[in-house]
Amino acid sequence: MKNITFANSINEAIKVAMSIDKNVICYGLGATDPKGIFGTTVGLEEKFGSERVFDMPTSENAMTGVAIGASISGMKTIMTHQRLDFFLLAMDQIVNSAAKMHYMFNGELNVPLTVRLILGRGWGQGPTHSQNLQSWFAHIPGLKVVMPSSAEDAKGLLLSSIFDPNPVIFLEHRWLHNSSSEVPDGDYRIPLGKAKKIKEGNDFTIVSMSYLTAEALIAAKYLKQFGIEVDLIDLRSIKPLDIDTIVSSLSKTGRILVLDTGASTCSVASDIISKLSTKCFSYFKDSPCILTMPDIPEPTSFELTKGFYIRAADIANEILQKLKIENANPYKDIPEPDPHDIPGEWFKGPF
Amino acid sequence: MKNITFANSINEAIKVAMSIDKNVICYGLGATDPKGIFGTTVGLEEKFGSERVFDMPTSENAMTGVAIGASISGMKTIMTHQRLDFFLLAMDQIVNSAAKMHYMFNGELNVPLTVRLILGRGWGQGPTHSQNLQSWFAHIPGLKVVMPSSAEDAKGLLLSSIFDPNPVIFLEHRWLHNSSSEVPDGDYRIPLGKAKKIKEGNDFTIVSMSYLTAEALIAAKYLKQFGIEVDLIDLRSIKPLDIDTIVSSLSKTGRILVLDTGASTCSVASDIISKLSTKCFSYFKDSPCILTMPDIPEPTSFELTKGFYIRAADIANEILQKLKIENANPYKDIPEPDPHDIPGEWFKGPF
Amino acid sequence: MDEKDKFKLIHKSMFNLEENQNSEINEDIIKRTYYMLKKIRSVEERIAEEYPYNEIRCPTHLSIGQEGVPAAISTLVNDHDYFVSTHRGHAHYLAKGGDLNKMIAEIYGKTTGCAGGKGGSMHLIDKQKGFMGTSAIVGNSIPLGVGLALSNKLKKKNSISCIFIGDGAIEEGVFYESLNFAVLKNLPVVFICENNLYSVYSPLSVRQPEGRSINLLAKAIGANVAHADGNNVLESRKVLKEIITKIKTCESGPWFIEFDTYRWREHCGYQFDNHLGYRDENEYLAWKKRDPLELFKKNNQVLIDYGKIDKFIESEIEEAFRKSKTDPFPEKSEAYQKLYAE
Amino acid sequence: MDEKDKFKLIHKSMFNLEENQNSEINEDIIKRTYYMLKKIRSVEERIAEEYPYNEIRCPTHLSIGQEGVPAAISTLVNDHDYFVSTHRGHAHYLAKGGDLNKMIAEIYGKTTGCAGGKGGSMHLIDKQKGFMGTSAIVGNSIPLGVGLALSNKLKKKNSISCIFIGDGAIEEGVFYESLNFAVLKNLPVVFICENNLYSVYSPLSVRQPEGRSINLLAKAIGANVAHADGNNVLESRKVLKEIITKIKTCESGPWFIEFDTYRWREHCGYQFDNHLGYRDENEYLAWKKRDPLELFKKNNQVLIDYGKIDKFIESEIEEAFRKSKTDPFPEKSEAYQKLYAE
Ligand SMILES: Cc1ncc(C[n+]2csc(CCOP(=O)(O)OP(=O)(O)O)c2C)c(N)n1
Ligand SMILES: Cc1ncc(C[n+]2csc(CCOP(=O)(O)OP(=O)(O)O)c2C)c(N)n1
Ligand SMILES: [Mg+2]
Ligand SMILES: [Mg+2]
Repeated sequence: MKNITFANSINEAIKVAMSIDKNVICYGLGATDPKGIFGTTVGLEEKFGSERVFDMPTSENAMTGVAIGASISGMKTIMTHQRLDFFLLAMDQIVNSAAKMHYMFNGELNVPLTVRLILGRGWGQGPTHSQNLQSWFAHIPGLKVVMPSSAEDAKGLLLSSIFDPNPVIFLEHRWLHNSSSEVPDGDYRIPLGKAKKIKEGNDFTIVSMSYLTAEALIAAKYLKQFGIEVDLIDLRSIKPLDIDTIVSSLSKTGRILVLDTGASTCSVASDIISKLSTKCFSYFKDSPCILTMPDIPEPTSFELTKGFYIRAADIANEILQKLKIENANPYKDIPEPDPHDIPGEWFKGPF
Repeated sequence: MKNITFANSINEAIKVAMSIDKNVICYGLGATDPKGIFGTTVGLEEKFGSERVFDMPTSENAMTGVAIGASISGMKTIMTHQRLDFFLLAMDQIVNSAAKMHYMFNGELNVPLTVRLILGRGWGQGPTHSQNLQSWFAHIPGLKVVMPSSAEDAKGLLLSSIFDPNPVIFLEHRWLHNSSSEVPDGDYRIPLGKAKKIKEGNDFTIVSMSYLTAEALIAAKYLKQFGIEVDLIDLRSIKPLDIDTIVSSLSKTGRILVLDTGASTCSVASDIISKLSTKCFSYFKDSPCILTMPDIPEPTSFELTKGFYIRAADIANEILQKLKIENANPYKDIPEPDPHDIPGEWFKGPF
Repeated sequence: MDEKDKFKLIHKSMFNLEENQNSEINEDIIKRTYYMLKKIRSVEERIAEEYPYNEIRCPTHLSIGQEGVPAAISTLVNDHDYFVSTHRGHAHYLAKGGDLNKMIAEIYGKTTGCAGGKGGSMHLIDKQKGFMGTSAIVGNSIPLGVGLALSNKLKKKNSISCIFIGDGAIEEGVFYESLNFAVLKNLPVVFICENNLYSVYSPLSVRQPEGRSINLLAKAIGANVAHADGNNVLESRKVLKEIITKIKTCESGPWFIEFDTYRWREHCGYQFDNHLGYRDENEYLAWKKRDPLELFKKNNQVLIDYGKIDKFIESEIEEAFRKSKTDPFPEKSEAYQKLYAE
Repeated sequence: MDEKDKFKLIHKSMFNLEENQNSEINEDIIKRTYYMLKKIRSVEERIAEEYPYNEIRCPTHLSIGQEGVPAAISTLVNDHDYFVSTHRGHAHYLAKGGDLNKMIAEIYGKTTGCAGGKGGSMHLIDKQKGFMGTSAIVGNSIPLGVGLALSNKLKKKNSISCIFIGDGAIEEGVFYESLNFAVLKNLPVVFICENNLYSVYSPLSVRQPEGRSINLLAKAIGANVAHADGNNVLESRKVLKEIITKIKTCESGPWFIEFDTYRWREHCGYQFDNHLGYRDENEYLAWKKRDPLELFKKNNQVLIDYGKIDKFIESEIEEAFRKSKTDPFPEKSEAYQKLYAE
């Protein structure tokens, strides 16, 4: 157990996986460069050799197919892209091949592939460096989708992803890379498909994922002073979705807010609301709500992104309104950090 | 006004568009071949010349970018793919370019592009020739998504799509190609973003799209004998979504079933339920429900697709159950057609 | 040992590379090559005969006219080598030793099919034989073949990966990206392009620049290349053998071979379609004169008794269709199984 | 007319092709080329100076060291010709006559920016000038440039489309697909590849096969090709002029030109980064000796008074930064506007 950052935890998970299984390989643009994909792949080439850890051509589609081909013949491949947005070039391979193969060949083949995609945001990432498309992947039968929210989870979930016999889309929010927590040593795994209860409370359920869990925690703390205790569920896996944990929380609180880092229409949040509305309607004491990014691309300008992201005050505000608590001013009490476009001083442009 | 098939209606819409605007061009794999994309592009090359109507290399990604480039400089491009599944290769261009350009360049550029994607199903199309990914496109800010359900709508919506200044994903269900209806002559347009009320009723709202509207109509007729009158809304546009029409129907019936030709998780259906649950919860007299394809790829075998598709009996059954009418046996009364994998004798394999 | 058993033996030993790698063309190879050539032809023709009865209910792309290359390679690879192929994959599946019964059953959508009925004609698989699947998306299986070669290289296996593609797949960016990577990493892979001049109804002229040589294009990307007459089976075999040997013994890196050939029937389905006018009847007739099967027989007249092999094949096919037709369909509930590997 | 006005005139006439197309290199062209060369350098250096103050808050890729090709082409195109470019697009925007104030304002995220602050450094646009945008996705703007050329051809406009790319973009399948289509349709388009040997920190050796010639690859795809020293501005201009003339007068179809050049600073950002060790300091020094600006001045010593031009540029830049810094930010509500065209 040691206190390390999310990025180091990713790095460690890969190291552990590569140490215990020589069939694990790891590549991606910049995997072996001096920056090592925000530090997450630093030192791997030195340790495991350039046959197993390598840079690649800017050929996202073919390199995904190469990963699939390697994976169906017994390798366990970890491929990383510095932005999810670049991976749009590889949708044919991930959807028509990776996601389908096990089913379509009746179990003859399976694809133990982990695709690490880094979600951008802040510092003027703009419209094509900031997309959060988890709902796309969740919509495709055959894929698993994971979104860790802490250093500890990053390690445990990544190790499970790597050794999962199916293709896993592993989404890392860059704003988490420098956050840290106690992370168990060695081959530490957290099962995919199980959510984590971060906080227990009876008044309101918050379902969250990835970086938004950090914001939700701030909101939860703030809400306490109004006597509101929230049940905070971090999804960990987007697919398979741990609907049972959500349902059981809803059955207790009767009130729910689902957060999502992606655009609103056809989001994971809207899907969860639909599942609850169709399956356990009677549990609702009040109408459910969601907080997602708007159906708008992310603009670049510093000023245009002010107030653009979901943050603690939005979460608190939503819940206060739902509970009709009027003597609160969350936007004043939890002001947007200045500058608002970085998670902390460590996060510098230009990239 | 004349009675023509859906395929002919598409053909006519393109002819009208190309006649009134010389900047309209039309291309796609097979656009000029003897079969003319299920008949929809037959005769166009002869009429408008091979500069404006042409076949193309099997290069879906670049050809989408070419369409975008042509469109930002004043052409209005119609590109067609015989299966939506092939278009997965072009997600970078459609999402990172077409969908973003107007916003990201602050209105300097716009992309009057229509992408016709044909949805397969039946006759063993199997896992990679039958995907219905409307929710993907709906999730992307900046795209419009259209799904006609009749010959008349096909013409009216396609003409509006072609002359819309934005990128439009136009999804044609192949099972509709041979259906026919009265279609107005000439430049007939139906506005995008407005749903169509197909049937008025006070007991239950059905929201439908594309081929499922045909099944919903059968179900509606069947339900009548139990005294159930449904309000049947055909979406026409998936995005922009005409939520107002849905809300006003729900406010009347209090009960709703949303159909979707796509997989369940993060579907358009689930999004509609979420919008209703969060915005007009109090209108629900009962929990809402959806009928979608399962979160499973479509298998190929004749036997495996039996009962796999949503059809009238499923729709009727869902509503009968919701209304707790027990003396009905829709599965017996509306048996699955045999063979179930074709919409009619005209639909023959192998393609 | 009666004739039938003898041929079975041939069939069984067909994929034993060690035995045959270095042998010159001899009677055994002639027999086995003919067997495969004829088998592919006869299987495909039987499918064409059965198709109109509407029991085969999936898109089906026949290799009639294009049997030469698969037959040529069939005696050059073993179960540790990999094949990946396309929508037009029957011939490659059979050439790799894929089980005929399982292929026909798959086309009929039966539970005994190689993909349990889930995949159909466009999704054949025989992992035991190193046949790692076909794809219904043009170009889609190319990088998979490269990934298989990468895996072989990392595991230091002396095996190759063969990627079968058509001339249309050349137009997909993924072909270019995949070949670039294969060359970069010097992978043991052969790209085998069966150039049949058409993609569906589209001739090369509407898809690729005039004067384009596909193999020279591949060469500029960095592959070693060859170009051969795909309807001349023994010439094709010679080229393939040399190249496979080079890859296995000298680690020569990726090769790209363009084989000229021609599809006789419609792109998808069982009928002849020259009347549609997308290609010239004379072009078809000229290619038909160069039937790989007839040419092969003409060039190897005295050596073997083709009739006996033909009979054996007939019995194999008879059995495959008889079984497949009567084999059970999968349970409907199977449709919902095996989404994820456990 | 005082000096300042004179230079302004130069600037204004810069994009008037008719006047200059057929002229040989003369004092006017030397002046205007130098002006652009120096302007790009000075603008980029000023951005580098300002970046650490954290007012520029978006990924920014400088062209310092790579000014040669943009300067060379700046006097050869007019407003009806199209440019598309990449993440490293400042130089191309300026070379096409893009408004400096609007570019700097865009980088500062101001409402006066060419994209109203929505795009930032990686999304420059000046439609009036025929500068049709840059993309932050490698290779993404290539087919757009081809589509622009298609549009020109269909409208029978005697204009060209220029696609600026790096050596990394060559690896994207979309490059290959786009060039194939451009050749197939004989489109009036020039692919201009500024080969600076690196993609981020990755040298060509980890991305493309040893011995690869990018321009010969393009040739095999079917383009007419040329290869020139991108740091030799007048040589580059000569090559570009010949090619642009050929396309405009003989409908010679697509050209691909590879220009050798080198980026001096880090891939993204304002700092020097050779200490990271991904490239050799000596390599950098050798290229720095071949500074396109210094070389240009050395070769054209007597002709012009550079100092005056420099001063004019300084004043332009001063004004652009002064204005951009004080220009208003867009209203927050703007973030939610202009998703769809009406
Ligand atoms: C990505 C994609 N685009 C289009 C198609 C439709 N399609 C199916 S087979 C085929 C022809 C491909 O031609 P070629 O590669 O020459 O193979 P051949 O059929 O001639 O064997 C096409 C275009 C597809 N399956 N996938
Ligand atoms: C599709 C995609 N993959 C990866 C990236 C990350 N990326 C940004 S710039 C760049 C370098 C491209 O190199 P090159 O084309 O040579 O241009 P240069 O930066 O050298 O001018 C990369 C890989 C991206 N933006 N888009
Ligand atoms: Mg072909
Ligand atoms: Mg470069």
